[in-house]
Amino acid sequence: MSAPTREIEFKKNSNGWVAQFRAMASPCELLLDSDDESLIQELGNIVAAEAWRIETKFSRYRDDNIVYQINNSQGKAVSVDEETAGLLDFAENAYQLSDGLFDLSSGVLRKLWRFDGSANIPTYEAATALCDNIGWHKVRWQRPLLTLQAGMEIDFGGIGKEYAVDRAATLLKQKTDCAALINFGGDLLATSPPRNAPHWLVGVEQVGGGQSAMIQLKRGGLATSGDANRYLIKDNIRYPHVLNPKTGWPIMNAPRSVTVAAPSCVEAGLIATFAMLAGADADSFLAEQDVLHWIQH
Amino acid sequence: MKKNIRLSLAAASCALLGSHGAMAEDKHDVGDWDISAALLFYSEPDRVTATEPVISAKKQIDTDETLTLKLTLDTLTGASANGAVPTNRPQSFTSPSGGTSAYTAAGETPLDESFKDTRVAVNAAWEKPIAKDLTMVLGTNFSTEYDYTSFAVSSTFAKDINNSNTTLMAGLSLGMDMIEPVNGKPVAFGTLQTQGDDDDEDDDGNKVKNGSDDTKSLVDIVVGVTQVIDQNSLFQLSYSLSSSSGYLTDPYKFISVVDPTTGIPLFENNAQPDLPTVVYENRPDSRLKHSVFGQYKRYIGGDVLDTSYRFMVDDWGITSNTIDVKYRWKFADTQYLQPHVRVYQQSAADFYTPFFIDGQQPTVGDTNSEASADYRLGEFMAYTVGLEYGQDNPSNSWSVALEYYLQTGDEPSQAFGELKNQELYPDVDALMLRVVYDF
Amino acid sequence: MRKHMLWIAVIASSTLTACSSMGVDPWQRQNLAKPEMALDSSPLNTALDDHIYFSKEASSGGRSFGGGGCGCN
Amino acid sequence: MKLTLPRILAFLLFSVSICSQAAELDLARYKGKLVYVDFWASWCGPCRASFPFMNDLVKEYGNELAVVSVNLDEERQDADDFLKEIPADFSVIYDPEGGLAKQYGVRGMPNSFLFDRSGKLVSRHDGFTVKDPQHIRELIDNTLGKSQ
Repeated sequence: MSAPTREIEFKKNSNGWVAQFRAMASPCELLLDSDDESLIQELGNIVAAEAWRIETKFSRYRDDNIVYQINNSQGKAVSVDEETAGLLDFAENAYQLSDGLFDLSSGVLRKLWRFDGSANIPTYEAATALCDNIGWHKVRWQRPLLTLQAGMEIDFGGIGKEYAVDRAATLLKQKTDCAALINFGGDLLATSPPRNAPHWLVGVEQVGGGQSAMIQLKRGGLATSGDANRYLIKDNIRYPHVLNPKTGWPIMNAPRSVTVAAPSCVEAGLIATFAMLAGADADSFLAEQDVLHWIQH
Repeated sequence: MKKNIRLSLAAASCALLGSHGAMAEDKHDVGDWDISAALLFYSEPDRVTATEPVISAKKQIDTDETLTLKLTLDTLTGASANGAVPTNRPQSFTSPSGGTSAYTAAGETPLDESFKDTRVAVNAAWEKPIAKDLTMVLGTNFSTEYDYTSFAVSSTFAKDINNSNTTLMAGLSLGMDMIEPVNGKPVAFGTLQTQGDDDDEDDDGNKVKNGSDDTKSLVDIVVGVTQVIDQNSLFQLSYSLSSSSGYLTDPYKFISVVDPTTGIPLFENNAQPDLPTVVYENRPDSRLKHSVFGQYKRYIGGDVLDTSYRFMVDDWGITSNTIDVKYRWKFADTQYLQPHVRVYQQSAADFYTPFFIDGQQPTVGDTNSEASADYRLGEFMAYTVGLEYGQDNPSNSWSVALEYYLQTGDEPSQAFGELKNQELYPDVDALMLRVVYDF
Repeated sequence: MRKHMLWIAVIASSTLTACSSMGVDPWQRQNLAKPEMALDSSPLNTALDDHIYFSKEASSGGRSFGGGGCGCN
Repeated sequence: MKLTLPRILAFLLFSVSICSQAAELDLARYKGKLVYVDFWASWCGPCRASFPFMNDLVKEYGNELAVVSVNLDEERQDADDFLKEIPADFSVIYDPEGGLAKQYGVRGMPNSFLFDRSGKLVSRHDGFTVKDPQHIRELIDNTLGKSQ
């Protein structure tokens, strides 16, 4: 992967300012309900810097960060910093809450499953074999020491972007009371409603046979899990990209896409992910959670 | 998968992202005692210093019923102006207790050096609903110092109407004070220091102190309305009528008697030539005050603006205006800074007399005449600027405030001769440090 | 005198009209219920200040209490 | 994991009603049971005091009485923080816009309503003080037909 260009573009529209940049392989933007050009410059730089910092620190495509260190520790304990420890605690919580379905160590399945729309279905044997290297219960996590079995890997891809959104929002709120919306590749958070409107309006793209939706977001996080274009089809069976870390096999009958609103972006993201992992039970799972959500089947 | 994971997830997210919505609000559960303590240091350079510790305990008897007890100690030491004018030569004054005399250098404001006092005050208030939307507060105050005892009872009723958006309030307070001046209360305009060092008799051998105590009674009535304007603001408007009667004179305040041509105080005592001739003051035996008080508070995204205005007028001829503005600026979730400005202006009482020209002073014992040189009854402006820093923590909140007070008035227009060379109305300033701790 | 009365009537009626359109629903009092929004949010401070001003100035009192708050019955 | 890009149409004033947040309370769901509906908010002190009592009601009358509470906080986070501290053993309906509160004519908080088995309003109760639990239990017992 080539080094991304780290540039910020500022645009003025009729209602305020937009700062746009790329991070974490996604288009990112900050919408600010203010006419103050120096403010958007300052905040845009803060938000982008935080996105790039988290990308650099937690990307699994680099060889100079903590994730590389952990994934190449060959069974030795690695001492991690406060921030990484916080994320590991959080992931451990999520692992328990999902009864093992949300697993930071499930990333290695990607080596086997390439969701390119083809009919390239791996064998059960290959998937089962790979499962030996998966399972958070095999990981020893005792703050600040993390010990992975040799061959195992962790990947913060499932929460990194949402975490970056929340972190950027925290930094932003220390600088301004202006309403702002931070959007990192579809995971987003609004700090407060715009001055001239009761809420932000967020459009959710139509996927498959679903319906597009217009979401009114006053404040808080919004995250989407699922995708129309990442699946495999063989013999008319659709294999979605959501993988069960216990079997190494896709979770069948999961919705095409789930969008969830919650106070923070990490919460929204995790609930959306959990709903996908619930497969056919996604609807009832979401109903139980008492959150605003939009499902597309 | 676990059924409802939302709350656990919210908790985990809080831990990951740091504090979310900090719950700084104090919770008073039924049965709890809520204890607060405060300490005030007050200091006027070269004059009064006061230390005032307060402890207050509030019992939450029910969700809508409280009992509050408060104990205040007040230790004052130092000197305050005794009412006499400064002049171009040294003056001495015998103290209220007789005997010791205070020396005042030329050009200095004469002070009552013996100003030392310890006051103990106890307050109790019981707030209880007595009918739907009707709350009653019964209160009692008692305070005592060596020459003064005060007792008052009050009751206030507040009625919520208009879906609790309007509150009508009416209250009545009755008080009785006992004044026991050292050696008894003085005779009105009794002349002092003209003969020897006997403080109890004047030139003609009349007693200037009749040795008795006296009382004053107070009746206060207040009616008011509080109105919620919107989700963030409310105002209050109230009117109060305060009537006091009985002994309202300050038994320790003098008025200088000056020479009609030179403006220099008379020094008639041959035995002690530095004792100027002064007379005791005399005030009316009743006072009726009307006050209108308005307050507006607004919540501004975590900050609070608190403004108030009071207009007071009484039958002594004093009118006063007070404007008070505070802005509580909240930052970092649980901390705040609160700048405070207060401006006070009052006009002089009709009987305010900075000095007597010899021959014009009322005759001794003439209780129909009224005069006082007490600077607090003169015309002046007062300014307070302060800054408070506080922390609101769920278990223990505290705040510390530093305030500067400056009182400044114009020189009396009737000054002449030597009086024109003197500062008859010197500025008074003070520093206050206040610490409050909620346990 | 009559003019005086008339003025009072005008002020009183305009205040009442204004009041009837003011106010919030019971569940909209979150901000008003905050301790710092109480009319006398720091009674200890108020009492200490009042005592100082009482001993320095010819006016005192005038403030009253009640109203506002959370309206939690 | 996510490539779908929700597009942000910022600052639009038009609103689309497909995601209306209006809360609903359907008493018919509890047919055959008494229903105790309680309106509360996180910042209301007496509401805090009433939670242990309502948890007790669930324990004592679980089969015969449904306790339903309606939270009126504008910010969901405030309600969540409260519930983290004082967990509720009964269901919570969120009514941030106050639609249900208006419908019920809530006069203050907490404000509770007791419905009999047929869904008829038996009584309403304003506020919560220490002597209220006994009074409310008597009402429930009477409505259940248990003689005192």
